[in-house]
Amino acid sequence: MNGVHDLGGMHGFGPIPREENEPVFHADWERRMYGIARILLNQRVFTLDEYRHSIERIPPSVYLGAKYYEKWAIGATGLLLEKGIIKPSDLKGVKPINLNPTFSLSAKARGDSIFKHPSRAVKARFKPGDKVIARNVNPRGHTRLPRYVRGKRGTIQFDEGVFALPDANAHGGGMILQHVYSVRFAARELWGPEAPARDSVAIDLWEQYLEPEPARSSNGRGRNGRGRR
Amino acid sequence: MNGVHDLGGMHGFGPIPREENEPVFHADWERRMYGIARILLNQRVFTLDEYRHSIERIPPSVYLGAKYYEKWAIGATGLLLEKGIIKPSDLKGVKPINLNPTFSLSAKARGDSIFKHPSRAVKARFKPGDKVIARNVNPRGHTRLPRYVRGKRGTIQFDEGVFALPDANAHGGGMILQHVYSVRFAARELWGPEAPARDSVAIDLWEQYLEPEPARSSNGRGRNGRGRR
Amino acid sequence: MAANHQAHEHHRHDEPESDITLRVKALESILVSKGLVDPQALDMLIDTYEHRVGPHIGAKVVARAWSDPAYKRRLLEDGTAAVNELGFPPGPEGINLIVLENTPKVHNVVVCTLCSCYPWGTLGLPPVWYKSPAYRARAVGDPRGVLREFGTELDDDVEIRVWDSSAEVRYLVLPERPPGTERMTEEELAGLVTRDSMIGVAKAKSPKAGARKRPGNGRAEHRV
Amino acid sequence: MAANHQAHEHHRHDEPESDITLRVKALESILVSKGLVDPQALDMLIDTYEHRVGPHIGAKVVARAWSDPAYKRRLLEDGTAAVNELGFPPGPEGINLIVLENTPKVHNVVVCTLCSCYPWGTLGLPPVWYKSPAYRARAVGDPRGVLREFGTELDDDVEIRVWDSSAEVRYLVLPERPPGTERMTEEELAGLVTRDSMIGVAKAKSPKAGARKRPGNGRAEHRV
Repeated sequence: MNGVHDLGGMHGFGPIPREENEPVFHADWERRMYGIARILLNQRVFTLDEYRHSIERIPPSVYLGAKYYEKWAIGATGLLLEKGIIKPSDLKGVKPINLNPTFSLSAKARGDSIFKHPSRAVKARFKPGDKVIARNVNPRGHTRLPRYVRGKRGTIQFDEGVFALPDANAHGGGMILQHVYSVRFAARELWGPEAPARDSVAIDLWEQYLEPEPARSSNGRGRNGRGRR
Repeated sequence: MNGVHDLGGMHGFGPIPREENEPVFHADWERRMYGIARILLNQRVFTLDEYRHSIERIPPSVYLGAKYYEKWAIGATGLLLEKGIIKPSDLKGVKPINLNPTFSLSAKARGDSIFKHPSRAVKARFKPGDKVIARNVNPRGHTRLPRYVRGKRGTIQFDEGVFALPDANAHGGGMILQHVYSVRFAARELWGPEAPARDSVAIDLWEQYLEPEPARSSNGRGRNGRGRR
Repeated sequence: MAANHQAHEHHRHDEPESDITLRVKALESILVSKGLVDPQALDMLIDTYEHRVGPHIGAKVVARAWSDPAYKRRLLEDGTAAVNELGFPPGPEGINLIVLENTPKVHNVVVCTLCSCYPWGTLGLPPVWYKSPAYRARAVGDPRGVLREFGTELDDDVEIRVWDSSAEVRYLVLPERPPGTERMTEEELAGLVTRDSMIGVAKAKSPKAGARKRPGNGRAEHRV
Repeated sequence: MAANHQAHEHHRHDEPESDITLRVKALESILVSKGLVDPQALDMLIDTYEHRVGPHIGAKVVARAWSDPAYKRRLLEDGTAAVNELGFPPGPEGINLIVLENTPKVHNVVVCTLCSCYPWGTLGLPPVWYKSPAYRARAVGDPRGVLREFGTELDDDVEIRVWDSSAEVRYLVLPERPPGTERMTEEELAGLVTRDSMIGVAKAKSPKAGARKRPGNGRAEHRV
């Protein structure tokens, strides 16, 4: 989903809001909300993938204006309502904020663990040093492939092991197990020729987000985009 | 500026809000605001490029939550304050919403017309049928090159004539005259292999947003991205 | 499915109508007192855009093009000049108008993803939906979904061309002339040409469905 | 220049503290009554993350790595196991921890652009700035500008590696050991290791600047 949560590379949010002597929680409702969400996740009432996607589906102006744990509250409430675990009347007059529906709601299906799986059973398509391109895809559902790397050329740094694909697991699509790789992209490949020459961004990408980089043309579009000048 | 105003290709905004029998204006303040802005533009108190950029610099959650002419009011007020044409105390207790500062404020410099200029004096780098790539650049200031076409391959359809570059004119950078082209991009080049094969998006781009497409590698990354599979 | 949460929730509740009214009043009053805004010019400008300019102009242009092949040729070649020919300036901005012809095989749709560029001179001011984040976001990436939302179903073999007006040219769609309109007068034809059909999210009305109503989806009602 | 409009304006005024309090209370009460949330488990969990887990854990890990080259090797090779070795689970989620070593020529910075992934087990819960749209937006595209905002100036020839934690591995930065700390004990060294230095937006404190304070930028004060 190309939502406002996909913030990498955006401008216009002003200075970073730092707070001296920041407490862990700023109010009691934050404390409670953190604990409630953790317990619901621990008990697999919903999966972390479903929960992340519910937060992504908060209306954009609300998402950008809300406090952090407020988003947790809106997302959790919306998800519990969608799954039929609670009813609007259970909320005692508190009006829930509707989440944006997607083409496939999480519905009643329970997803499963997001954590590392034994990797023996799943073959790895890539190895460290391989040149890859992040696919140019624009799924309407949950994905952990952010817009700023799509279509860009990077290098596999290391294999992180086997994990369930969030794109499926967030929508009751079950456990599609894939290798996840740390992929490094030159800052110039991502942001253009004005970026510092040596800086880079590494990001963790599921195997299906990647394809092998086709062999270079002889007149040279370099890996880090300098060839494009 | 990669701001929230750069909406092409985003998801999560829900259904399109249609209104039956919609009036031209919904309230008197809308009427007045429209007229005020038009007069300020006609009188070159600010340029349309500066004005557009002031609206882009509204804090993102406000931008996405505000009514249309409310954004006009916030942008115009902020711009007049920045230019020193009005003072905060002139607003009689109404607290203005600060615009996001950029690396180069519009300041007191007056930009100039955005309209078509005689094209004889300015050479055209491209002609209809030319294959081009929209540059991958991420300027922090105003630009009319949206994110969704950057790095993508397209074809020049026609030359629209010579216009002042908004990227400069929005920041008091004067009149840099360039040809503007209608450039067509295949939907698959923009959005990936799931887009309909024949659909396309045409967009109007200033010459410096474009570079010639380098010759194709023999093993074929096709113009519309099909080669990337 | 959460249907229409957009309508009310996207307007922040901390900015009630009266606040924004005050905000604009304060702005107008300081600008008038500084001599930057002339109240009479302001009233005239508002009157022009509220009552004189509107989709009836575009409808007239389209109906003429449907009735007069030579005019249609001129319109597609130089939209600005051809609209001027009927006595309408193509827009206060002095910008160029390009007319895009819909055919059975090619359907054009206009959007402005970065702000709200629109052919003011031929269609008046844009409706709220045209300026909404939802339309601006989806028109380029999912035009078929958008058209479906407007009740416009196109065959898969129709090519959709979206036009993102990101510079200073403005686009007007010339919709297809509906069947069964062979004996209609130019004025009757104009009654079939809706604003939405000239943006490209809909087709022109068929003659059965209320041919004699004024164009503009509400312009008429508002003027009464 | 409009400095810090973010702080208050990004919170919608239509959601006063009391509303969100009611919202969460209603949620807790229905979940408790349905038996989905056990109040005692809830209190324990909150206590753990408010009082027991925090950047002092990461600081201990870093100080050990600075003092013990063999430990440092193990830490860089398998962060999860090495943190476990000191008696700390690497995170409640059972996820893998990868430790990134800063050197005079390479500086690592961690962000999560899509949400707020963070090494809970070694740093506790993230500060508001780490979760803010501003940091998430800028850390990948303008890391040098971000570091400057944190008072961290790097030479142009230092390579910056940003790590966007978009999957289920978590990253901890091992900052450079400051000069002038040769004779400090492991506990004293831990006092130099701030939360921000383990995210990578700052360097470890120099021993002059208050070496004996507890790590964590405010954790300590809050506990008093």
